[in-house]
Amino acid sequence: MSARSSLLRDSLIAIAAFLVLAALPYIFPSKGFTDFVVRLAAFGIFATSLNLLVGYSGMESFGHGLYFGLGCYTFALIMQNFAVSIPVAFLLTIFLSILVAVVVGSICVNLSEIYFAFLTLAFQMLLHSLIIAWTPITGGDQGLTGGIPRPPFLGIRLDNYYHLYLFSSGLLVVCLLAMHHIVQSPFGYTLRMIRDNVSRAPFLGINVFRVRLMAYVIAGAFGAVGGIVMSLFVSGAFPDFAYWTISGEAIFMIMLGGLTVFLGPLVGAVMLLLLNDVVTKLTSHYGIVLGGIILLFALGLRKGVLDFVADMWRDRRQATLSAENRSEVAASAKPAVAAGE
Amino acid sequence: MDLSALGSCLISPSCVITQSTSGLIIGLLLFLVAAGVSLIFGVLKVVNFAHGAFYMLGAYFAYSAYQLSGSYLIAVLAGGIGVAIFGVLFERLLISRVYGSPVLMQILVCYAMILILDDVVKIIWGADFLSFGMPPAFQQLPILFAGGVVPVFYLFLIVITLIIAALLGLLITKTRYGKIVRAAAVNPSMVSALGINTGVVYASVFMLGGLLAGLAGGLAAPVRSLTAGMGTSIIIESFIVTVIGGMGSVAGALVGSILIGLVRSFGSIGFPLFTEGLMFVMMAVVLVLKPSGLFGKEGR
Amino acid sequence: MTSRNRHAVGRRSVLKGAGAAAATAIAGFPFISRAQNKPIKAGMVTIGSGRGAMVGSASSKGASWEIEKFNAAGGLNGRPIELIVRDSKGKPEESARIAREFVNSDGVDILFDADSSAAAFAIQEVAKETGVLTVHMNSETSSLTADPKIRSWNAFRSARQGIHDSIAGGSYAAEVSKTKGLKTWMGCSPDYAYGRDSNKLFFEYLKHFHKDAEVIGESWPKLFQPDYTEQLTKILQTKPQAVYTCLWGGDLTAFIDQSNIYNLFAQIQVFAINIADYSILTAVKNLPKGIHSGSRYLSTFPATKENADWAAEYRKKFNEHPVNWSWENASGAKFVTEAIKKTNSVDPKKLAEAMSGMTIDSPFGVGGKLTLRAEDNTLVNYATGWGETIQKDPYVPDVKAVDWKVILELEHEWKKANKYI
Amino acid sequence: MLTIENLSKSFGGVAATNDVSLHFPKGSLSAVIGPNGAGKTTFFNLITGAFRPDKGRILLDGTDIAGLSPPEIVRRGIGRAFQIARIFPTLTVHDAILGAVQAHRHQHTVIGRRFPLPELEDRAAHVMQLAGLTSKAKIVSRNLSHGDQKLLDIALALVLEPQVLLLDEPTAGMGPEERWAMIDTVHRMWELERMTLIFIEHDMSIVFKIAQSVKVLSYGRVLAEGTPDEIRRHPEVIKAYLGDEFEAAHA
Repeated sequence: MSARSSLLRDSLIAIAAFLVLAALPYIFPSKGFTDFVVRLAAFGIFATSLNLLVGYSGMESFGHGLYFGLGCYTFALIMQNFAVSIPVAFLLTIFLSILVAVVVGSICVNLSEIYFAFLTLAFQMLLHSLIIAWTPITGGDQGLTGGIPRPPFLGIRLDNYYHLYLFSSGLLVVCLLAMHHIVQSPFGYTLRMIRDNVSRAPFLGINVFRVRLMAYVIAGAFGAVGGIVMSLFVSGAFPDFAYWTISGEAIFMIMLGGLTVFLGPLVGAVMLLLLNDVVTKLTSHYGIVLGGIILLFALGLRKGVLDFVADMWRDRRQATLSAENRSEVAASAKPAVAAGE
Repeated sequence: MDLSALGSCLISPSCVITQSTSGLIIGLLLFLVAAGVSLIFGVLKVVNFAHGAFYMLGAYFAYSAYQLSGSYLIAVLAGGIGVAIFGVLFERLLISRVYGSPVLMQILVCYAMILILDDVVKIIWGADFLSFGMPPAFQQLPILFAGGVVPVFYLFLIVITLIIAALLGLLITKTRYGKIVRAAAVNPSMVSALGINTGVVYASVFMLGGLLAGLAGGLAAPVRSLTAGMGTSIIIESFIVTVIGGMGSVAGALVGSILIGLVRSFGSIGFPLFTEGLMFVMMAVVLVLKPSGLFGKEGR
Repeated sequence: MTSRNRHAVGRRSVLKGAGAAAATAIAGFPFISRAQNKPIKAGMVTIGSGRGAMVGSASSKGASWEIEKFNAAGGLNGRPIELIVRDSKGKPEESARIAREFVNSDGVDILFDADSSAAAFAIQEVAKETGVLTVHMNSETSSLTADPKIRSWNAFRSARQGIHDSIAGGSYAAEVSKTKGLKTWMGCSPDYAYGRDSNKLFFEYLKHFHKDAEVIGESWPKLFQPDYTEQLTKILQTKPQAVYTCLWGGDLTAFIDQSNIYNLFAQIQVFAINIADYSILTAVKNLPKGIHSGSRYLSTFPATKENADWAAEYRKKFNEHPVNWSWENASGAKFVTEAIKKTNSVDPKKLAEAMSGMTIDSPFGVGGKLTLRAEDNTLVNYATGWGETIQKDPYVPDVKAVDWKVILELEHEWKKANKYI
Repeated sequence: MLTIENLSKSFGGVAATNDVSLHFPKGSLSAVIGPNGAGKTTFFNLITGAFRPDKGRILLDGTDIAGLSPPEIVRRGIGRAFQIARIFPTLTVHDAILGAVQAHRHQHTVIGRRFPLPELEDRAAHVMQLAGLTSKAKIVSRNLSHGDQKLLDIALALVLEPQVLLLDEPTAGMGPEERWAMIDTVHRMWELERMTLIFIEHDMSIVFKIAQSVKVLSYGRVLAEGTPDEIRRHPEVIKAYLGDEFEAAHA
């Protein structure tokens, strides 16, 4: 709450972050590392887009995986079936996701809390059922295999792993920058108001339905970008990407990393992916270890890591502010009361 | 899609009887799990994703009890009581610590529990699936009724689950305990103002939910294969039932469960490849038209 | 490192794993691959949790036992093979990730795919991309090796293949149909790639061998569906004379248990390709007699001393019956160790060259031999046949072997029809 | 100028508001009183669109606004604060007020720029000053004292430059000193902004001290209306409602 970041400052940070990311493979020349970052980009974008809803708008969607799966399948199918360039397929995918989000959102966003959660889940599972049933197009439970063609564009060759790494890192940085800008815009503060007190907002002239729908569509579009990165990474698509568990994973990332701090979901994504990889590597008792760690977090911290840090910082700041204020009030209280009598 | 097959089934009494009983049996077993989910949500506002794992535990407890005792009755009771105790422990030790937390944090705890329980089951009972075996008393030829086929065991299951449903209904509507639970669902602070320990009420609701899920696991064990992760599919269906019936409504859970059972049994004839999608379509339609569910009270 | 697999990965390597963990924790980075020159590393991707956990349990036993023998015999000039097993949780994308991790971070020399068939396709992509020597040890989906677009020079299959089993099943079922006068059929197979594939091909070859056969209905349970009541009642409504199902594992036992209470087996001839496997035969408490089944794994088929001995030793070692995944994985590992011995190297090119067309002595082959066919890197000449169940050991006393000549001929036509050749 | 004609609303057969007709001249300061359950809050809810009336008209400067949604009604110039302060707990006082300003100026869905929009700061500062919240601008709302939360609630409504401002028990839950400070502030706002102010109040000493006109509701009906003096003497009011309190006040 100190000096608010400007777009310029954010952009500079983003450029610096991108340069660091671009240099990292020279320090850690392992494909394991680049693979990790590409996956992180997909999940980081996806989890942060969900947090636009969960954290900033108070809309607890269980069905955000709809857009991850939709983005993944749409992009892969376009690339496999039509001779278009990657940017065109990218834009078409986003366009389709926005269309779907407008329709689904119009039906869902008016519902309160748990009903919103379940209805979004129902739509996601419909997509999943469709993917499973429509085998000739989607490959059914086998997933969409056979690879994605990657024609070069603007000198970017996505069949090269370092190019894919740069492209994914770039998308991650750009999407985070864009989403951070959105939550820091006047619109972002309107979302916070709706989250904080949905019954008060209409009495300030805010059309809650419209604002929520906008948020839902924006989140859906960014969610689809996450799906696109994933489809490039696995060179295809799998029905799991549209299953409810993918929404669950994004929620865990948010809860682990923190939902009140913008970078919380990204930190959560790093944590969950690392946990998954390391735990899978070290033990056959994946469930007990991962479950135990989640329990420790949920019952110990009761909030995400960054939330925990931010709250400590905020509380201290607010305590000093209130203390200052109390002494000011004490100094000026007498005349006010006198005037009232 | 095969609508003509569905049509010809609907005009044949034997087909209607066979499919209806199969729908009933699917639905009623589902009801035992869904009723717990619904009650827990209604009273505690906790979405208990771990309820499917409760069901799994019930089946495994029953399996071990059956191995030891050879009695199906003891096995089912062991499933029910064992999971009831587990439910109380789960509520007191874990869930009660996150009552004030966001819903998503509670779900996270439930999810962690699923991960752990699936692994624990694998460690104790092994990675291979287990088969319970049909108790000798039910190893009989199915009954033929107006051309329809009804297995004796399913007839037994239908009767016993209906009895449990009736008892549950009486418990919730007619007893003092039921009144307290219903009051706690509406206004927990009022209950505590009356000098009733809400912690006990909450734990008891988890006990009841666990009992039902455990009984369901035990009852179904002879016709299901036991594996880690067997709770996953039933929990998703339970949520569909809960949403369709109305969260917190036992009657709604009953109607919703039977509805899902019938959709599955008749859907397998009419839409063999899309029965699952059909359930989600139903859920979406109900949510859009009446978000609080068929039997739910209109929320404010 | 599946839970019950203490033999595959002993205390030593577990401790080593912990040491490595500490090292990565200190380095703060799990991505750095270290140059390895000591043991030969083999990474196995398999299912270790959830409903498919038994796949990992049996697969890792089959492979690890073979590797143990290789190591005990001195390995490759003293270099043993170290088997690392990781759990994909049944998700193909996770399988692909682990496969890439094996290659990129752990630097494995050999990749064992002991996962589902959906995962096999994802792992095949990794195999193509990285050029690591890969053996698919569980996937039965024919196109994995038959389709030249999917096939890869460095990837082999040491498992049964759907097309072979379907031809075998079709020819056996046709014989039974002719003697018992079965004409009307129904399918009841799980609704996923393997189920659809197997169902379609079985009926294709049934009709090929028996022109009068007619499919009068189909029902498609979901994979891992707990309850088959709706499918069973549909079968009872449709009243076919015979039913084909390729349900497997726990789904199959639930199907049998539920069929029993409908008295299905007394009314209808059931052809269940996956019953004759000890995981099913010993698990089902009330196994009906007279079910027709393909041989998955039986210690009595092939009826040789080698096979019976192998099964007995396996039981002694792991305290459980070997299953289909056990022999498939043992065979896959055997091909690799033989190739390593033959080439005296772990270079993927040399190994692939050696494995292509390789024939080994094996208790599971017809006439004691198994071959990795050179033209498409897939296993042929394994024992396959059908028979009827009885309620006790040996469960399927009289397995009728199906002639590989017939299988290969029809497979050739099938490949042509699919434009694979 | 706000005119209510034959306004009715019932819930499950019980009439919460029953054929109410009232007139509030432009710039007037009126109090709505009545015993608990008299339908005062329902009356506010109907005017602001939270409930849809069963019957009747709500005329704002001659235009019927009955049946419009809350945002539409707000945009026509009716602001509202609540009995239990409805604020935005995680936002600072400044951010909440600025959020209200941008909503009022139709800037709340702007994505291209950063919050706060500098051209709106003046209005926010003005309102904070009116409500006496300037020194608390940086405090997160949930950390405010009860009285300040009520003030913030009122300030949020004031942002909208309402022609009509509805305050539901602005002094609810406050101690005597705090009450008078609050009423003082409210009165000052009214004097400075010159809107039509309608407030619900239980404390008769406050009502009689500042209201120009008093409307008495009972069982959803208008029991009486008039100047404080008229109401003080109104026999039915005394009988039905004021009773002991009135006696006590004059004892």
